[in-house]
Amino acid sequence: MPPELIPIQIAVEPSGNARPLLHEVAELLKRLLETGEPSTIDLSALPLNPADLDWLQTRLGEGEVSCQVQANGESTLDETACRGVWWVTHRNERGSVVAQFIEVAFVPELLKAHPQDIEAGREQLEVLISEL
Amino acid sequence: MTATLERGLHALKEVIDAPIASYFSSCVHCGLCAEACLFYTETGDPRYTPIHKLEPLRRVYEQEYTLLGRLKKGLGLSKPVTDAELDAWQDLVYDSCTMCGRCSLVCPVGNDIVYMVRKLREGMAASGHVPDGIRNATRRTVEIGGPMGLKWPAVANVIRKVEEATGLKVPVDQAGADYLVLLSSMEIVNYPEYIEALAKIFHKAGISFTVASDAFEATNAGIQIGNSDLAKVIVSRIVDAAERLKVKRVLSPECGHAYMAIRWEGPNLIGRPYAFEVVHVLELLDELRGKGMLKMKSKIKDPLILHDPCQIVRRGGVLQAPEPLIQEVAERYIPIADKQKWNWCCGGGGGASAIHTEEAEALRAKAFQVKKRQIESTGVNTMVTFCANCRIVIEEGFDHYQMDTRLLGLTELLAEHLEE
Amino acid sequence: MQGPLIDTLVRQGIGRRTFLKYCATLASMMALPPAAGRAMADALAAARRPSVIWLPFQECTGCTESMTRSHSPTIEGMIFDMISLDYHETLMAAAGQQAEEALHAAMKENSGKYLLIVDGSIPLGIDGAYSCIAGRTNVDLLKEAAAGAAAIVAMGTCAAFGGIPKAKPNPTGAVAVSDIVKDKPIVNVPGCPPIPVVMTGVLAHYLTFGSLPELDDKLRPTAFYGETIHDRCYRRPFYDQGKFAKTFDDEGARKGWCLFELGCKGPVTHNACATTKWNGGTSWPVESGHGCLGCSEPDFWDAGGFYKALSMPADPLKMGAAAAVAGAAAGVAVSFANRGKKRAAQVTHETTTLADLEK
Amino acid sequence: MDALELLTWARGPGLNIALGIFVLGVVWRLIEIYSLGRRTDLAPARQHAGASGLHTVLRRSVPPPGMLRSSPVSYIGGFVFHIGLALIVFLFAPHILLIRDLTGLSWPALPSQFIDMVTVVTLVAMVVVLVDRINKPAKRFLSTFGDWFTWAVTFLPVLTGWMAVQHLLLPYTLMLALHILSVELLLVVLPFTKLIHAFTLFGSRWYAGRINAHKGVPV
Repeated sequence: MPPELIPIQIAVEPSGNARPLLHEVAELLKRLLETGEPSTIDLSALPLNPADLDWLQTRLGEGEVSCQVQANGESTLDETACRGVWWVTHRNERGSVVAQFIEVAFVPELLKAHPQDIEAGREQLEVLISEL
Repeated sequence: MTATLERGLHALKEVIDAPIASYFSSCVHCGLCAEACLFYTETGDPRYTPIHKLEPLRRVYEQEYTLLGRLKKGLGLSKPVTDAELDAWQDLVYDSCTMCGRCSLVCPVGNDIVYMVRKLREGMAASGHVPDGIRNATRRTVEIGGPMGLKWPAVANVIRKVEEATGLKVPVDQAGADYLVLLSSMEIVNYPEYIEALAKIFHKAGISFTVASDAFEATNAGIQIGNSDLAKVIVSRIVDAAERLKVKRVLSPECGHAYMAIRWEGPNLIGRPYAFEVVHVLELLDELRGKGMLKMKSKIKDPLILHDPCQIVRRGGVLQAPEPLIQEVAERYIPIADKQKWNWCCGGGGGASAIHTEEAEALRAKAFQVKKRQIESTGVNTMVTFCANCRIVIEEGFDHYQMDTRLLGLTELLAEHLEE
Repeated sequence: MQGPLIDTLVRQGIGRRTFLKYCATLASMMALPPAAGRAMADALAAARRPSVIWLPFQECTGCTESMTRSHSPTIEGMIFDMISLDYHETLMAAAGQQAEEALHAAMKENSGKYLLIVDGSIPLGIDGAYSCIAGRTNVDLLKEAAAGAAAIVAMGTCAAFGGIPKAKPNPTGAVAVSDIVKDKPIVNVPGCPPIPVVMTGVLAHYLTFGSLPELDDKLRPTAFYGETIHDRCYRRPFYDQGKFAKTFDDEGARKGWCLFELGCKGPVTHNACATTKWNGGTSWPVESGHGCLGCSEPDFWDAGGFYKALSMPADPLKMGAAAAVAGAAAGVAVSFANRGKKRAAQVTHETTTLADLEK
Repeated sequence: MDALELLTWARGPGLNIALGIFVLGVVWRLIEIYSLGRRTDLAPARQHAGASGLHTVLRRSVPPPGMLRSSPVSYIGGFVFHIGLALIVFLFAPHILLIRDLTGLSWPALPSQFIDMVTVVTLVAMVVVLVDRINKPAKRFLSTFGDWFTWAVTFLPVLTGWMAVQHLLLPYTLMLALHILSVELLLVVLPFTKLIHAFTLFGSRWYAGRINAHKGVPV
């Protein structure tokens, strides 16, 4: 029998733990604006059940930017309706969620290219040009 | 033969039974019985906590009738009950316990503490640790016939006076009468009005009665001292007279412990049921009232309060009769806060009033404060009761505290206002 | 020793973003603050590969299987890229004489610096003869290898606590690594088998911070073993509501209720299964409908039966009935003695007269 | 012996032994007490005994007039901790499971959060009652080693059980083991201390009810 046919469903009610998190996010946004310092909340380190996460995601809403990074499985970095608040989900190669974060930043860390990588890219480009 | 520790312990071994075992096993030392005991509430001395008064009995129970207690005793680990200890306990078992039974009513685990005190007194009496006053009263009752040493000629004299005062005949040793009337020495000496009242009431109701020349005394000091053998001797006089005279009923006088002795302990002392019925005078009066045979010509205008004697009400079960009777004669009967089975003892029951040591009298006076407060809280200065011993003790209390409260006997009060 | 780790990775086509993501995930799993992920990435990138010697004793190879047969090969694979695995009997190509030479070479070359990983328990019965490699007993090998190790990781319940070989009656006299080695830092990574990410987490921590992670009283990394399965179990709300599956196929089981009554050892088992899950986050025992066996706890094999609920005594009714009979016997015996004593007292009663009142 | 071994022993052989001694002790003590018997009262009863024994069993659970005012701590504290203990022992889900496993009997549980609150209240009430025992002259005077000991033996299971559920101080396994061990201590000493009142209380009240009802006094 394929696993999806095993009729185990866990109905879970929101625990109410997500509510204070919104206040936390608001604080972090204020800090971002005042000091420019980005911050991250590790969602799997908090006692949140799937219903809490749903609740949180619905409240924060969907924004304009939606990014995907293919790095050892897909990662999605979506800006929420609150700009500067990013919902970051890391998946492994099988597509299971391995970590979830709320990142409060102008641009999420992962999206930025590392100078050394840029350097490598530039060198590669130069080789490419010289071969033209 | 004399009283010895061995005889005392032997007596305790005889009387310990399942209720005692259950009670001692249940006690959690909550101390609530203290709050129900007037000797504790008025002195604040924790020695007077009722369950503590039973400590020697508890240890005898544990050492004789529990496996662990026997083992401990066998190994020499338990503290034996000694003569010195019983001596030290004498004032707890007699001076500061009137066997009023109020503690038995509050114990949350249901221990009937006064039931146990009665049994402990068997051991105290057999080991000789009894107050002289009660011992002497017992001696007089057994040897002479009554606790005050009253003999028949004196009683006959009082009866003659009663006959003169009322113009009614008081039959003596008359076989076949409905009632054998018992008296207490205190009534004969201090309250002869009671006998007059009875004569009037019987006459009015048309009921035949008699007094027995060899069994006029109702009180039983053997019960108070706690010796069933002597109590049996005393109660047997009444039983013999009643059965010889073939009366239907024996009438217990107002006196509280007399009622306890003849009505509740008697059959158990002689080991068989009676061939007659025992009723308390108030039960008879209430019966007559119910039949419409107790009509009053007038009522007392002054407000009245009632003192319910412990042995008649709480311990004797005459719960319902007193209030309707006093309402017959009182225009304003004021119920007090702790009434009926919750009433507070006068402080001199259970033989305590016979103890005349300085300490005992001082303690009694102190314990009377609860009665004083109870009376004062009502603002009424006429109190009615129906126990000769209560009357004496309360009068003493009034005297001690110089209270101007008036004390009346219920039966006399009724007789006084009886329709001619 | 080769260059920084990141060079190796980049050469294998693993980008910095992948590495950063890996470190963020690892930090999350180790319950480190999110900022530690970045620090870890920086440190690991610059780290040099340490020499690792892996000694197998009385074991079933399940721990190695767990490590290497992971469903996301790159993550755990990366760890093997981070280290120089100089000796591992199961994984190495060499055998016999060559293998032994490799082992001794590695021990000599990296003396005092290598990490020693042990799986399997060590038999002490009949002088350790139950398990020998190249003619030498496990206990000998362990002592020799431990002498030059910087730290020891006891992989799996056998190495950490003795495990199944130590189960009663323990025929081989099996003991744990910590019973033999007393003078080296030891990390226990129990589990039968342990969760792969715990292993990588310990290694990453060692590489990043140059030290072992915080350990509990049983020498387990608190990041993974700090809480019980029960604490983090998604079925915990049902336990709190008193909703329990009574059999494996009843209504409660179908509704995913708590498996406590079916013998789940979650409340007394410290492990991270409930959060990390197994097989790349696919599922874990409780999610698949079976109670926790408590495999990461000492002596789990002898803890009273996998299907026996935790707070249920072995066989009280028989004992109760026997006790009631014994109590009744004692009671009746006392009662006979008591009644005899009381009757004797009553029979010997001497009637009191007035004279007897006097002392 | 580590925590898990201790727990295994406590809930296996330990519980067996404790339950055995408890059952043995209670049966023995009850027979020992009630086989002493009592003489039938030969005085004619004022009224038929009827259900007087049962009435007193029930009536004594209510404070008599005036007593609540004179000893509020004894009554309220006593009520709270006795009812609390009953709720915790009989209506906490894991306890019901244990009883079901022992006897096959089962009933619905109260929510764990509610039991948690009850436990805290019970603990507080027990401490208050202890302080009352120290403060009240009559109580202090009557108190023997047995009174302090039985208080501790009753308090410990509640405290350790609560701490185990709350994951306080010690690891859960060890705390649970200590909880079960403390319950076992309670079971073992119950028949041989004043705690036997949990059983004899009914006999005592029943006797008092019958003896006094014979005379016509509802006590």
